[in-house]
Amino acid sequence: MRILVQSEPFDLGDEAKKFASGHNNMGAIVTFTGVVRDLARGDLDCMEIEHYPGMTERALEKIAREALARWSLGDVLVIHRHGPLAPGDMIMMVATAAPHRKDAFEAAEYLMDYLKSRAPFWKKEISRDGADWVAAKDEDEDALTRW
Amino acid sequence: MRILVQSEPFDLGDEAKKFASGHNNMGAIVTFTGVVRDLARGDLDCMEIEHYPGMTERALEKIAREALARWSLGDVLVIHRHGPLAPGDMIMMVATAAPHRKDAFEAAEYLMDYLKSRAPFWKKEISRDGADWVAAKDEDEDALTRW
Amino acid sequence: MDVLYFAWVRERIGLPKEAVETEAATVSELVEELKAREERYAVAFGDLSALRVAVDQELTDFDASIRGAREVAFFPPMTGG
Amino acid sequence: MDVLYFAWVRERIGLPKEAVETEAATVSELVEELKAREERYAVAFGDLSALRVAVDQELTDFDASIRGAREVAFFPPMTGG
Repeated sequence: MRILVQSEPFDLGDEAKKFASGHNNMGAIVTFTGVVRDLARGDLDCMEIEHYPGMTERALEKIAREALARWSLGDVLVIHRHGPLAPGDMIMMVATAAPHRKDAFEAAEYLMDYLKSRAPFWKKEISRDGADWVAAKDEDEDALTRW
Repeated sequence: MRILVQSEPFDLGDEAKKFASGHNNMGAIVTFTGVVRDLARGDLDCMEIEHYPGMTERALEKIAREALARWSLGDVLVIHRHGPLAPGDMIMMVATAAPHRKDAFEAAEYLMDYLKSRAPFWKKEISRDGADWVAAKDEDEDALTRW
Repeated sequence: MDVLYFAWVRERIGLPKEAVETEAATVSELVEELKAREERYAVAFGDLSALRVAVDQELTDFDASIRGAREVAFFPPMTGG
Repeated sequence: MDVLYFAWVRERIGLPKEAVETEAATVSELVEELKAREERYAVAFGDLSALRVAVDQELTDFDASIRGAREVAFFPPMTGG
């Protein structure tokens, strides 16, 4: 299990390669990467991600440990950035390695669903029109009922 | 849409990076990578992947086009190798880019489910005990009923 | 104990963290004390359904005990990923 | 037309591809002709439920017409991915 909370960018290619090469006899590797989307108006200057140092790492570790307990997995990787990001920047990634694809996919979706609503990150969108905190979506809360 | 059928290795890191950087305003990128697993006895010398040149590309394109039609996606990548592979080698990868994570995950799972049972590849496992064609699994055929 | 505020809760109250002396037994009692202090607290805590709370870095609810807690944090629903 | 064999079908019949002259209207009729040729064909086509067929590189079933087809391929269930 590897959990990284950082302001620095990460390289999806490097991380995926490192994660994949570290595992013996895991037939299936799934990665999810979240990217900053522009606003509908196309004028997003910056997305600022605030987090709760200390609790963030605990919450991500708890989610990752839960995934490792529920599915047959070889390993889990979670990277999440904070601070100011530009449209197109990568916000975060998760990766799962498993003997079988069903476990790798389900665990990655589980990690994402919990990370969305249970890890203490808050997004603020800053454009020339001002700054708005991104509202949590009901559908993200509803997604948790699946598990 | 990019479909590659090749005997050469591919680099998951490079491919994931190239795929991710080529997309504007896709908030979610999912990759799946399949890796050659060793036998339970731990004595796999080689996995030989046979395919049907011509039909393979057509079948993969059809599956990818269907995914693009069913989900809101920005792009799809499929790479599948053939020829002799060693335990730990990467066999194939798919990647999906979408505005939202649900579409990216579902489309990647769809691509994998169809690729498993509808693209003309056959795996043969060669060990000191001989050579065996890998049998199709009922669960892989059953997985298609989900879609 | 330390009381922490994040995102728009932090902006409305005007600070990220403060030390609070309290005899409150639960999160709800602490909220009532804070609301009684100043208008900006009353505004920030006006609609508890829009808020989440963590005690010692574990998500919990407003009925939770804060006896012996070192850290209570208030924030809006999370939007990670 | 060209008839192609893959995986263990190829191994049992002993060749990957052959040109076949036939008046068969359907895949099933073609299979009967091939089975009548030699024991190795009869063995390879012994259990059709273990086989799949493609006509002109499209998966189909044994009732399918092969009139005008350029290429018919027989193989076991696929195991990609």
